Parts: sequence; structure tokens; C-alpha cells
Amino acid sequence: MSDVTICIGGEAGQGLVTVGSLITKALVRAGYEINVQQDYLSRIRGGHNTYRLRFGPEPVRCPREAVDVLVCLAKETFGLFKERLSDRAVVVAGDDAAIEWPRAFRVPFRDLAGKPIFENTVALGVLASAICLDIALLEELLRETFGRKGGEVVDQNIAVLRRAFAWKEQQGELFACPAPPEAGRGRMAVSGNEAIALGALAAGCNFVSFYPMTPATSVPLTIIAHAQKMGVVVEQAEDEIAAVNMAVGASYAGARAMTATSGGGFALMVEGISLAGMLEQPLVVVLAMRPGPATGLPTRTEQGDLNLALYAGHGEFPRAILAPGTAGQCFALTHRAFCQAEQWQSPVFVLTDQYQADCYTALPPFDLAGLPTASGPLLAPDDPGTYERFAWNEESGVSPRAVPGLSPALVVVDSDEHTPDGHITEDLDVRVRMQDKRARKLCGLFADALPPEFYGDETPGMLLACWGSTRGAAFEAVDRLRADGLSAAALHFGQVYPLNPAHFLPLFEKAGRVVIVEGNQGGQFAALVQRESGFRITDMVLRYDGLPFTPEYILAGLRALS
Amino acid sequence: MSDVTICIGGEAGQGLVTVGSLITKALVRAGYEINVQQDYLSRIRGGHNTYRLRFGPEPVRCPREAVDVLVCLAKETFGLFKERLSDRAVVVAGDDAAIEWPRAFRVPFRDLAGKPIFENTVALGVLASAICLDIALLEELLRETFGRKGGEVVDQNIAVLRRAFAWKEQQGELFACPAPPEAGRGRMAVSGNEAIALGALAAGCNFVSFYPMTPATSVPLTIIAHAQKMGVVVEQAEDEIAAVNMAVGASYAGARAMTATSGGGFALMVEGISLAGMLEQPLVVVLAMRPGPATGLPTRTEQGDLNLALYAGHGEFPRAILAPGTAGQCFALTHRAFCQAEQWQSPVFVLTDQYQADCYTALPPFDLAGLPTASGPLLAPDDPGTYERFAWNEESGVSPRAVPGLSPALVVVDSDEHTPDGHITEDLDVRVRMQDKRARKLCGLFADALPPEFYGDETPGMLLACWGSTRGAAFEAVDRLRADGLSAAALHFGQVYPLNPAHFLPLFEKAGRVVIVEGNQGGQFAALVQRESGFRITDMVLRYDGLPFTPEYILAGLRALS
Amino acid sequence: MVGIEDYGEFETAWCPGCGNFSILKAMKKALTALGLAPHQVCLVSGIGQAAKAPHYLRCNAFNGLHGRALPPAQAIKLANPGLTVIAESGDGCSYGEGGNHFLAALRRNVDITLVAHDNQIYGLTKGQASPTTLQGMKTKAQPFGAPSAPFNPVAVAVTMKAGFVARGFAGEIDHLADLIAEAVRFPGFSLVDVFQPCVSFNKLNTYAWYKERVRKLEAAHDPTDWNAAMTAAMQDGETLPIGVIWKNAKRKAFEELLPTFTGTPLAGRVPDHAALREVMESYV
Amino acid sequence: MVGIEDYGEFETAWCPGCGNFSILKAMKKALTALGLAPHQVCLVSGIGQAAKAPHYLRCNAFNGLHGRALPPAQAIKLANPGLTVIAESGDGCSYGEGGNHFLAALRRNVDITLVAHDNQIYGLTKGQASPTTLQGMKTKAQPFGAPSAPFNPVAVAVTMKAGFVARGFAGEIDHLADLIAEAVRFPGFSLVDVFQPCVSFNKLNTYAWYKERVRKLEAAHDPTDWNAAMTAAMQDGETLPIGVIWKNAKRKAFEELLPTFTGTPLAGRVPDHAALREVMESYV
Ligand SMILES: Cc1ncc(C[n+]2csc(CCOP(=O)(O)OP(=O)(O)O)c2C)c(N)n1
Ligand SMILES: Cc1ncc(C[n+]2csc(CCOP(=O)(O)OP(=O)(O)O)c2C)c(N)n1
Ligand code: SF4
Ligand code: SF4
Ligand SMILES: [Mg+2]
Ligand SMILES: [Mg+2]
Repeated sequence: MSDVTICIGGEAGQGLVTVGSLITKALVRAGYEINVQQDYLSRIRGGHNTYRLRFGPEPVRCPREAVDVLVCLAKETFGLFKERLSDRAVVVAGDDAAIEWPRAFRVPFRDLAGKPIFENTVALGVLASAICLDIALLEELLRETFGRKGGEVVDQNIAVLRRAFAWKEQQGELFACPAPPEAGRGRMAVSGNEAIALGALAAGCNFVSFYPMTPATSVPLTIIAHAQKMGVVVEQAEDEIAAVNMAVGASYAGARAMTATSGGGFALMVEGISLAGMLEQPLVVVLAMRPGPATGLPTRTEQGDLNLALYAGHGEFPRAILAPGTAGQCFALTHRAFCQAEQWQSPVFVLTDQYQADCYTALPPFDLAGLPTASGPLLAPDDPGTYERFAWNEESGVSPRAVPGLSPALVVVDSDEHTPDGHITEDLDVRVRMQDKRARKLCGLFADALPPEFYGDETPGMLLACWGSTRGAAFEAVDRLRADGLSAAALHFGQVYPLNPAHFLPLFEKAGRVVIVEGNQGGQFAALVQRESGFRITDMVLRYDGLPFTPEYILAGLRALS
Repeated sequence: MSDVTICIGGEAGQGLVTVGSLITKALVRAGYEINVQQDYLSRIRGGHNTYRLRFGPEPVRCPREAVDVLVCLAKETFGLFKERLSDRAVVVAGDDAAIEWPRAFRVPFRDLAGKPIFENTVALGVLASAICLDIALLEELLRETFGRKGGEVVDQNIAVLRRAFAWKEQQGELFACPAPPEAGRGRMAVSGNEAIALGALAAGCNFVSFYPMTPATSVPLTIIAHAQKMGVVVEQAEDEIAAVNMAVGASYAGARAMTATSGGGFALMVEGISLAGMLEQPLVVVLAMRPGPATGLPTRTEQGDLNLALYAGHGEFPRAILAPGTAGQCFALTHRAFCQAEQWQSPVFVLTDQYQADCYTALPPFDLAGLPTASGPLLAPDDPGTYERFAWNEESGVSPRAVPGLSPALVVVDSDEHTPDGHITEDLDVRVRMQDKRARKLCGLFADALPPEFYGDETPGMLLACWGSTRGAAFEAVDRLRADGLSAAALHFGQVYPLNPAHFLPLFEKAGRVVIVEGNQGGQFAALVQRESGFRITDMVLRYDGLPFTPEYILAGLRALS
Repeated sequence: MVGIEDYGEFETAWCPGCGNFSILKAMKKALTALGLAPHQVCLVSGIGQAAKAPHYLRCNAFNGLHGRALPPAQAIKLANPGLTVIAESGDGCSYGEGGNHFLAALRRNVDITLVAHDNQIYGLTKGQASPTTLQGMKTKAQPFGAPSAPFNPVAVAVTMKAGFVARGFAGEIDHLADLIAEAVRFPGFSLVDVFQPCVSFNKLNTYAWYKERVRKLEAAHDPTDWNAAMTAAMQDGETLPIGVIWKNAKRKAFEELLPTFTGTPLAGRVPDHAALREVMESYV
Repeated sequence: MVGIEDYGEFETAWCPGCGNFSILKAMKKALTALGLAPHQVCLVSGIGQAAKAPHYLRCNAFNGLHGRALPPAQAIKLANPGLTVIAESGDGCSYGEGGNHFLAALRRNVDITLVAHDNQIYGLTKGQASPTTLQGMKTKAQPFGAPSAPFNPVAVAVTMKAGFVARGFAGEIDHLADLIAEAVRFPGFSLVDVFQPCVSFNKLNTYAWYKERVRKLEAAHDPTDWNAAMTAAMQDGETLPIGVIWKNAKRKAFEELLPTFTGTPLAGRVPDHAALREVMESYV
């Protein structure tokens, strides 16, 4: 294999994310492709966390199970991962660590660091040398990172880095480094959540209300970091109920509004989502999934909230659910979510999960010029005196959306059933007509539904259908099956609702066997496919232990099926 | 037809519910079968409300469209209902009302009443005579109702009643009264919500936390009325989130706990329901549906929240959903909900709706002797020192449930993933095992699932499948189809989840045509059937105008299908 | 010139004699006195009898969910600072279901006004105890008397040194109109809690009951004196002061503390792709 | 005799140096002083770093949802009055997400105790502003400074004439243990707000910062004197009093006002079918 998986293990608070991010950035600048898997505990210090980084000159789409370079910052690290070490693996550990492995660098951390706070820099230097990374890239990054803390901090860090690098060089090569990449500089290292935030900004998102909840928080935090430059009003609300109701209110007033949360917080937004449906307000909700029920495993990953997203909200109203499978899709589909929300005046969800939220990828800056422009509200209705927010529309169901205060048109919206002018009614004929008007928008969302992405043999013996963050592992599983001479393909759904059976039923019917691969216990997407298309799903590979899919996991699951 | 439909129309606050209830009670005491449909506006005074009462010597299962006796307490009443009057209909109205109808009693309300507050009593007297009801029954009821206000009030009312009755008698018979019934006294007049409350009390419900919301409120109000006698702690919470979290807490402490709400309130409980799933706490939630989205039509009926009940809660955990179709089933299935909740340590929902909540029926007092006893928590574990709340159980998934404080056993529960002793864990193997343990309980709930109730021809040309409150109208539609010489049957699901396809698939396959009849726009139950059984539903009769099904509506819907 | 007739006359779903009518009248008077045209005003409400108020005058209106008037009201103001935003809802809505938003709004101090129709009862759901129902009052849902102590929104708001805190009475329309106008003018969060007789369900706190107890604050009352304000706010029982109880002119409105807030509407802004390109550079 | 060792010693997920350790110690001391065996105690928490506390001592524990410690805590007490019920959670949990339940609990006065670990920050989610974060403090989520005024739980509780209101400091373990014991003994709702340094995320309100400001209330302070209590509660800035601030012995606990409350556990009761038959008669 041409790619390498580094695993850095250590206690929370020990700075392994710092080491990991610096190496990540350096690899991206060196032109490598990367994939990051962060496993952390729900605590601030102590415990055992890992930062896993897979890189190589060719695209790497997902994590894999085997580890090639294990960096042990904690005592437990080696024990936890020794079974996973590949044949060619090297281990980096302290010189006092009790490890048994033929190819190990036993680093005199204390001596090289001088002071304890520099031990991470030592690890960085040793690791950089072990994977044949140019030390200049790291020096540059240290300068950027610690520059604000003053020259002395930078100098000390660089001195330690050089010392560690030099120490490692003396030990010689124990590891066959991958070929240097061709790609040049200029690419970003972005996480899934950062890409979502950038996608929102690209669509003109200018109002974000949220309540902190892992793994969603980094979406608003990313926007906050650029809020002033981009002109975004961001407010941390008192709870998720306030967050969603604020977003609906802002949307009514003409803002391009978003909120982001995770399972439990989303559960609290369910009533507000129904409100958005009734008021026909554009609303984008990022739902970053983690294992439930209840608090569950708050820092791990799962795809267990699809059903909740599908049916959140009492009563019936249209919605769309997008489920990106790469950082690039996180950007593009979030942008699309805003466009669809505005066009169909409906809530649109972006479903992601902890793995994808925290997964870094190397990507060129997103192409903004090629993006469609999201339509906006009507700033000046032609005849404001007769304006009606919910004017009948027998075709699309969409009424021109004016905003309050910008013209003499009065904009009235009501959570009760209402007449076209937005005022409360108990006329039951109007009720049926209004409910039909709202429902009609689902036809539009259906017509706009994105087809799934096909990958692999055209008439596959085995077709892996997946959605959201499972894409990478499923695609690589297909590569491996095909490498073994099997006929295989994958179908990735970047939109999970509405589903157009015409997009996938022919492919399903052509395939020898259809296997749904998804990160939950119940096979929620499988049930949805069955409901929407009548296609009976009999085979599934499911995962709900809090970890992301890997190709190895999928292949083992497929073996267990037959 | 041997039955009669009375419709009393008037403004909110005019006392038409009082007139309606007294006539209802009198008819029940006279031995008639009854069915009540209450349509009211979301306001306290004014507007036009109706109280519709169908009665006859034979069982009447549902409302019908035609009106035989129209009592106009408001000016609009006649205009609103004249199209619905049957050929034999009579109208009762004020002598100043502009109505055109051959058989009308034009009542000199003012003269007969003396004082305006007695006008309702006049209506009562005239109505009683018009339908050939024994005046003694009404005198008795007036005595019971106003007894507390003192003898004078009673006497005055009775005097007015007699005056009105006598006046009407003088007008002669304009209406052919139905045959007097055989059934004797001793039956109750109970609404669906009252039956739910009585079912809860029969099961030993002793803790209710709620937040007022139409049409659920009368469940807790009924329990409050008997709380002291029955030893129930009832608390009106600050919001629905508190209500559900209180119920879960009380359940943990060993109470038999319930909460009741409607769509928007239920939406707010979604996180708490997931908590009940994770803590494996028995919890009964009454969800009384009304039309959404959002506030929708707060005092009308719909079956639009099935999907939300099915998927409420983030993450995955077992649940059961019962959907009574008669007041008797409201009692029995609520009792069963408590038994199932306790047995499977899971949330169980009772799905009803505004029509059924407010619908009165005549029933003998519920048979308590025949009820199974709901099991209770473990009060004294054998070995309290080693007690573990979530002890592994590889069969049913159910662990013995001790309660805190009643023995030295410590009872620890956690919304995070936990080890068998209830303490927080991030061990991913434990996670999978615990999630599997919880999921296993769904097998038990599945095995316990109630089969649907079959009614009609054994191999029907047309099979109407329905759930919840739609039972009566569907059954009567079958009667009418069969009376027209068609082969027809109905299948009523009193439990909508889990569904056992073995219970219905053979019946579906035998039927010429399967039509789902349900009170929503989306065909939610149809989709569920399709998902759970693979049976493709192509025909549906749906209603979402806020009114309950009638046989006429269903028959018209069936005609439109073909 | 704006006249009261610009705000229209509508049929309502309220009971004859209800205090809501007077509050509606006071609201229209206040808006007229403020010289605001209907489209410059946005009324935001929850669900309840009071919450229907925005349907009964011509203006922009957001009639949201029960208990959730304040979050959208604040967001609307932030999204379009040019609008005069008034949240109007019942006591149950504002202090019961919406209690957490009330606290947050007091802390946040966004320049909006909350007019709470405080009938000390849940009207629309037919008479259960609300957070302001007096302890011991019997209702169908509290047949043994409301067991909790009543919430005093005015006292809590003063304690939290909110922007502007006033109490009015539906029986004093002109006084109330003045209070609402002053509250709207105040640059920060303003609370106007209004005693509102509910003739259908609250048989304790009737017009007569309020009339006997309500006293306009003396001219000498200094609403910037916190101790005086707290003393007035804590009065219950036989004397219930109405008027401007507290004013915190020293507090900055939320908007002033938000550097991303430009004071211009968010609607119609074009995404700044040039700036976003610079942002993306920081990830390289 | 109960000894502190009965409450056990456990590994925690807290950061070294965190104020939570001291609060845990004080809690164990208080329970021991109260002579309660572990199975007589039920700790109820939400989600956060503080909310993990019930896992770190032997007792009955209900670790519920973020912000939702108080509703189950009150229900548990009503369902089994024999239990000593203590809700323990963070400032975000108790006054942020759970703000509405805090107000309701103050009004309800069920005989439970709330020990709020008040580190003036959201710890577990890595350092966003909490309701008690001082205005202007910068965090990752509030890079321009927290824009809202801080919530003063003690002052609001005193304003609402809650049962028992105290403030402690994690740096004063014995004093805190006494406060908790006294709060538990008080027959009604008791609040113990505890200043708790968060060494990882709150770099403003540090041990040193608190030490400089915290002052034990004078012996002369009369917690039954509302004016004195309010004065103490409103102190912020340079002096932050700790101790029993307010005590309302005149208020009846909720349980006493609930006629359906018998004082015996609800668990194991057999449905009274004879009574229910009588109830059904009333529908005939
Ligand atoms: C989430 C939710 N819970 C409950 C209700 C039912 N509900 C409607 S209005 C109301 C109380 C109204 O009381 P208040 O706010 O005081 O207004 P009033 O009718 O007295 O003016 C309630 C509980 C609802 N609509 N939504
Ligand atoms: C409904 C919900 N929203 C958000 C979260 C995420 N969350 C967990 S702990 C926490 C804040 C904790 O702050 P605090 O209560 O002050 O406790 P601390 O960690 O500071 O002790 C948040 C927002 C959650 N678990 N559930
Ligand atoms: S119920 Fe009460 S508050 Fe509502 S309109 Fe009638 S009198 Fe007014
Ligand atoms: S993050 Fe703060 S509150 Fe949490 S354990 Fe660490 S120091 Fe304590
Ligand atoms: Mg009210
Ligand atoms: Mg905190």
C-alpha cells in the first residue's frame, strides 16, 4: 500500500491534537492526501484519546484499521494498539516505556525537551523525521502557530524540534516512507465541520443561533471565527429551543439562518422545526450525529438519527435531508441546503456525524465562482398593499416571500392554520387547501433530489449502498473487492430525502446483491429505501460501536453475511 | 335507520356542552347507545361550536354526516347545517330565527326561560320532548348537577324544564322517535380521555406530570378529580420537558408514571423519551393528536403524529404504540400500556386524537376483576450488595428493576452509555452489548404485539385497514358496503407498533383490494405497513380537514378511488 | 402622520369584557403616539388568548409557538434593527413555558419590548394555574389550590437589573399606552407586565380586585434608584404599584456589544466571496 | 454509624486541580455528618463535568439529561419522600439549559437540595460562556467578550423568597460541607451555589480570583432578614459573600400543600380497585 497510517495516542489535554494538527498541516503542504480520524473521550484531561492520520500521494478516502506509525504519548497507547500494528510498523515511545516491538524509536523525551512543555515538540520532530517530512515545513508551522506568543517561544520550539529531528536522524531509517507526492501547495486542510461552515458562508449565511453540543459546536465556532469579516450575527442561545426559534425568527426577518446541533439538542428542536414547516421559512439545520439514545457516547460517531430527522416535527410538512460524504460535499451540500431551503421555503437538514465533523482532508480552496446563487426574499413586492405571505400557488406551492419592515407590505405568519394573508383561521376548507399548498412543495424538492453517486462495476455482483460519511469506506471496500477480482460497486446517497426511486431502483435491480452499509443498529436507511421504493433489503452491514466504518470492517461484515 | 343524530350548534360559552352532556347522560340512562362528536373553536366565547350526538337502541360506533335534529342556539347554526339535514329532520330554533324548514319548532325562548340564564334549560326541555325522552331523567340530572348550588337553583331549572317540555308537547310530534332501547341503567357515559384516565388508575398509575394542552388535558384533569381518593400525585409542570423528565424520575423511584400531551408538547418531550429508552424506565405517554404542523388547528382532530411517535427520540431503543379505537379500548389499552411499559421497561405510547378524546360512549363500568396485574419493580433484591440495575440478560434483555431507597441496593442509572452497574462508560464493547441488550426487548414487545381486529367478510373484495379512532367509521362503512351487497371487511389496528406482519399479511393477501383509511395527509400508517411487511399499499382514503371520519366520507373516498 | 385608524379594527376571538381589549387599545395608542407606521412594527407572540393580539391590528406579525415569543423577537430585531419589535404574550407563555427565554432576554438586553398580558391564569386552555396565579387559588387542575408560590416577573427583572421594567393595568388604558410607548423608546430590553382581568377563568383577580389594589407610582419614585425599584417591585398583597418601576440607562443594549452587528438589515445581503476567499486562505 | 469511607473513592474524569474534587469531598463529608447511609441518598444530575459527580461516590444516582436535573429530582422526592434527594450539576445545566426548571423549583419548594457547581463556564463542551460568565469575558465562542449580563442565581432565589439559599466556595471544604448539610436539613427547596474554579477553561475566575473576593458572612448576618439577604446576594465585584444567605422558614414545603401526598413511597402500591369502582359509579 502506498499510504501510511499514523496513530498518536495520549491523554486528553496532553496536546496530541496539537501534534496531530501540525503534522496534518505539514503533510498537506508537502502535497499529500490525508484522512484524519479523531477518537476522544468525553472529558477534558486524562483518559486515552487518539489522533489517527492516514496519508499518501494518492487520495485516501477513509481511515483503515492497521497502524504503520504508532506514537505513544501515554503508557496505555502501545497496549491498546499493538494488535493493530502492520508488518512494517514503527513505534515512537519514551525511552522508559515497556514496549516490545522490533522497530521502535525510544525517545529520551526529557533530555530532548529540556522542559516538559516541549515534549510534544520532541514527538513532532521525531515523527516528522520518521515519515521523511521536510523539517522546514514544521518550522514554518511552528512560527505561524506560536508567532503570536512571541519570538522566544517560537525559537525555543524550533530548537527543540531540530534537536529531536536530529536525534531521530541518527537512529537511522526503520520505516519505508511513501513516495513524495506530486501535488503542490495551496491546498487547505479542512475538517468536515469547517467545510460546512464555509459552505454556509458561501451561501450567504448571516445568522447563526446555536447551543454548544459536541460534535456540532465546531460549525458555529468556525463561523464565529470569521463572523466579523463575513458579517454574520452569531448568538449562543440559552437552549436549543431558543436556538431554533431564533433561527426561524431571523429567517422571517430576511436573514439567511442556520442552527447546528446534535441528537439531544435536535430532539429539543423538533417543535421549532414544525414551526418552520408551518411558517414556510427557509431554515438550515446541521445535525451532527453521535451515538444515542440520550447522552449515549457524546464524543463518538454514529448515523442513528436519520429517522428522527425524517420525522422531526409534529404534523406533516415538506423537508429535505442532505448527507455529505466528503469535506467537499460538506461544503457543496451545505451551500445547496441554503439554496433549497430558500427555494422551497422549507427546513433542510445537513446530516453529518462526529467522524466526518472532525475528519481533516486536503482540498484546494472551494470554487466560489461556479456556485449557483441562492435566491433571496422579495425585498420590494410590486403591490405591497395587497401582499399576502401565503398567496395561493396551485403549481409549486411556493408564495413570494416578502420580509417585514423593508417595504410597506405587511408580512404576517402564524403557527396556527392561516388564510393566505397569514392570519389565523379555523375554516376547514382553507385548512385543506393550505396543507395541500405546503405539501406541493415536496414535489419540487423531489424533482430537485440529487441522484446518488455510483462507483465501480457497471453491473456489479455486489452493490454497497451507503449514505453520509460512510462513502469513503464503502468506496475503498469496492476497490478492495475489485482488486480481489470480484465485481462490485457502491452507491452513495448524498441526499437521503426525498428519495427518487428512479435514481436507484434500476441500479439495485441490476446488481447481484444489494447490501446497505450504515452506521446504526436498526438499518434506518434500509427501511427508508424499502418504504420509498418497495425494494426489499435483506442484507446490511451495520456499525454502532461509536467508531467510523473502515474498509476492513465492511469486508468483514460482508464475509459474515454470506 | 334506527338511530338519530342530534346536532346542537351555538357560540362557545353559550352552554351547549352543558345541554349536550345532560341529554347524553339522560339517553345513556334511558338505555340508548350513543356517540358524541364535539367540534369547537380555539376560543372561550363566541364563534360557532357544535355538539353532535348520535343515539339509538343499537350500537352506534361513529358520527355520521346527516343531522336529524338540529338545535340552533346561534344564528349561524341553521345556515351551517341545512345542507346536512336528513329527510325526516326537525329543527329547534328561536321564534325569531329566520329558518326555512317544514318541520321546525320555533321556541319562544325568552318567555319560557324567564331569565336568559335559563334558555339552555328551555332548549333541553324542548329537545327532550322532541326525541321522546322521559322528562324524569332530566329532572334527576338537573338535581344532581345543580344540587350543590342549592335547592332554589334546582327548583327554578326544573320549573323551566317542565314549562319547555310542556310547550313542546303542545306542538305535537314532528319527529318519529327511535324505538326505546332494552338496555337498562347502570352504564357510564365516558369520553375517550376519561376512559384513558380510568385505565391508568386501574393499572395503578400513581404519578402524573403534565402541561396543559388540548385535547390531552382532560386525561390529567380526570385523574386530578379522583387523585385524592386514588392516591395519585399529579403535578402541572412548568413545561412539557419538565413533565416528561419528572415522569421518568418518578418511574425510577418506583412510581407508576404517566404524562399526557399533544403534538407540540410531545415534540418537546422527544429528548426525554430517548432518556426513558436509555434508562430503561417504564413510561406511559398519552399522545392526543390534533392537526399540525405547529399550532395548526388546536381543537380539531387528526392522526398526523404517528410518524413522530414512531421515531421520537434520538438514537435507537424499543417502544410500543397502542391506538385504541373505542372508549373501551381506551381503557383496556391504557391499562395494557402500563403492563407493557413495566414488563419491557420501555416507553409505551397511547395514541388518541381530539375526536376520540371528546367522544362520549355508553359503557358498563369497566371489569376490573378480569384485568391482569401489571408487574411492579423489585422492592427487595435478594443480594442488594451486588445489585446491578442493568445486569446482562442475554434472553429478554430485561434486568430486574430495583428502586432507590427501599433496600440497601444502590440503583444507578445514566443517560450516557453505561456498564451493568449503571455507571458511565466509554468502553465500546460494552456499548455494543448494552445496545444489543436494549434492542432485545423489542423482540419481547413484538411477541406481545396485539393482532388487529377483523370485521366483515372472510375473503373480502375490499379490506379497509385502519387504526386508532377510525375504527368505528370504517366498521360502519363495511356494514354499508355489505348492505349494498358488496364483499367487504375492515381490519383495525389497536397496536400500530411493533407490527407483526404475520397478523395481517395473510388477510391483506386474501383481500381483493386493500385500502388504508387514516386521518392524515401523508398515509403514515400505509408507509409503515409497507416498510414492515413489504406489502405495497396503493389505495388510501385520507382525511385531514380537522374532522373525524364518517362512513359517508369513507364511502365517498372509496368511490373516488375506483 | 400616523393615526390610530391606520392600525385598523378587527373582530377578535376574545370574551366580552376581557382585559385584552384594553391592552389592544393601549397598544394601538402607543404605536400611534410613537408615530410608527404599521409596516415599521413587528409584533411577535406565542400561543394563548393574549398571543392572538397581533392578529387584531395591522402590522407585521409573527405568531409563533407557545412560550417562544422572545427568541424570534430578539432574532428579528438583530436581523432588522430598523423594525420596532414588540413581543406580546400571556403570563403562561412568557413566564411558564417561556421562562428560560425570559431570563435570557433580561440578561441579553436586545432592544425589544415584552408586553405580557398577565391574567394570572392559563386562559386559552380553560383555566389552569399559571406561574403568576396566587398560591392557594383553586382551579380545575389545582382543586386543592395552586401549590407553588407565584412568580413575580417585575421583581426578578429588577433583581437582574434589566433595561426597563414597568407594570401596567388593563383598567388604565392611557397610563398603559404611555408605559408601552416609553418601553419601546428605551434602548434595550423592556418589560411591561400588565394586569389583565380574565372574566372567564380568573374569579379571584377580577377588575374589582385589581382596582382595589393598583396604585400608580408616586411622581417621586425614581426608577433609576435600584432600592426604590426593588421595594416597589416586591410589593404584593394589598398594594400593587403600576408605572415605570426600574430603568437601567447605564446598561448597553446587546446590539452595541456585538461587533458583527452593523445596524443594517441582513435581508438581501450578497455573500462576500472576496472575503471568503481570504478566509479560505487561512486554512492553507 | 456511617463513615466517610462508606461513600467510597473512585477514579474521576476531572482535570487535576479542578474545584470539583473539593465539592465532592464536601459532599461526602456532609452526607457523613448527616448520618445518611448511601442507599438513603439519591443524587440527581444533568450533563456536564459537574454532572459526573454522582458517579464518584456510592449512592443511588440518576444521571439524566443536560439541564434536566431538577424535574426528576423533585419527582423522585415526591415518589419516595424517605429519600434524601440532592440535585448536583453545573451552572450551564442548572441556570442555562435548565433555567425554567430552576424558576419552577424555587416556586415549588419541594424538599430537595440543589448543589450547583458554578465554574462560570461550560466545562465539558470546552469553554463557552455560561449564564454566570462575567460580561465581557472572552472565550472561543465569545471572542468579543460574553455579551450578556451574568445571572445571579442567589439574588433571584432570594427575590423569589425561596426556601434556603446559600453560596459556598470549593476552596472552603469544611464550610461548604456545613452548608450542604444545613441545606439538606432544611425542609424545602435549598440552593447551594458553589464557586468552583475550572482550571482548564476559566482563566478569569481562578482560585486566586475567588480567594481574593470570597468572604464568609459575618455571624451577625440574619438569613431570615430579607433585606439583609438581598444586600448580601446582590454583592458582586470585589466582595462575594459565602454562607447561608437566606432562609425562609415560614414557607411550607410543597409536599405539605399536596393533599394527595401521603409521605409513603409510591413504589409497590397496589391499585385500589374498590375505590376505582366507586369512581366509576360517578360516571353512571
Ligand atoms: C408546547 C405547547 N404546550 C401547550 C400548549 C397549550 N397551550 C396553549 S395556550 C396555553 C396557555 C395560555 O396561557 P397564557 O400564556 O397565560 O395565555 P392566556 O390564554 O391566558 O392569554 C397553553 C398551555 C401549546 N399550544 N403548546
Ligand atoms: C440537550 C443538550 N444540549 C447540549 C449538550 C452539550 N453539553 C454537555 S455539557 C454542556 C455544558 C456543561 O456546562 P455546565 O453545566 O456548566 O457543566 P460543567 O461542564 O461546566 O461542569 C453542554 C452544553 C447536551 N449534552 N445536551
Ligand atoms: S378566557 Fe379570559 S383571557 Fe381569554 S379572552 Fe376570555 S376573558 Fe380574556
Ligand atoms: S474542564 Fe474545568 S470544570 Fe471540567 S474537570 Fe476540567 S477543570 Fe474541572
Ligand atoms: Mg394567561
Ligand atoms: Mg460550568
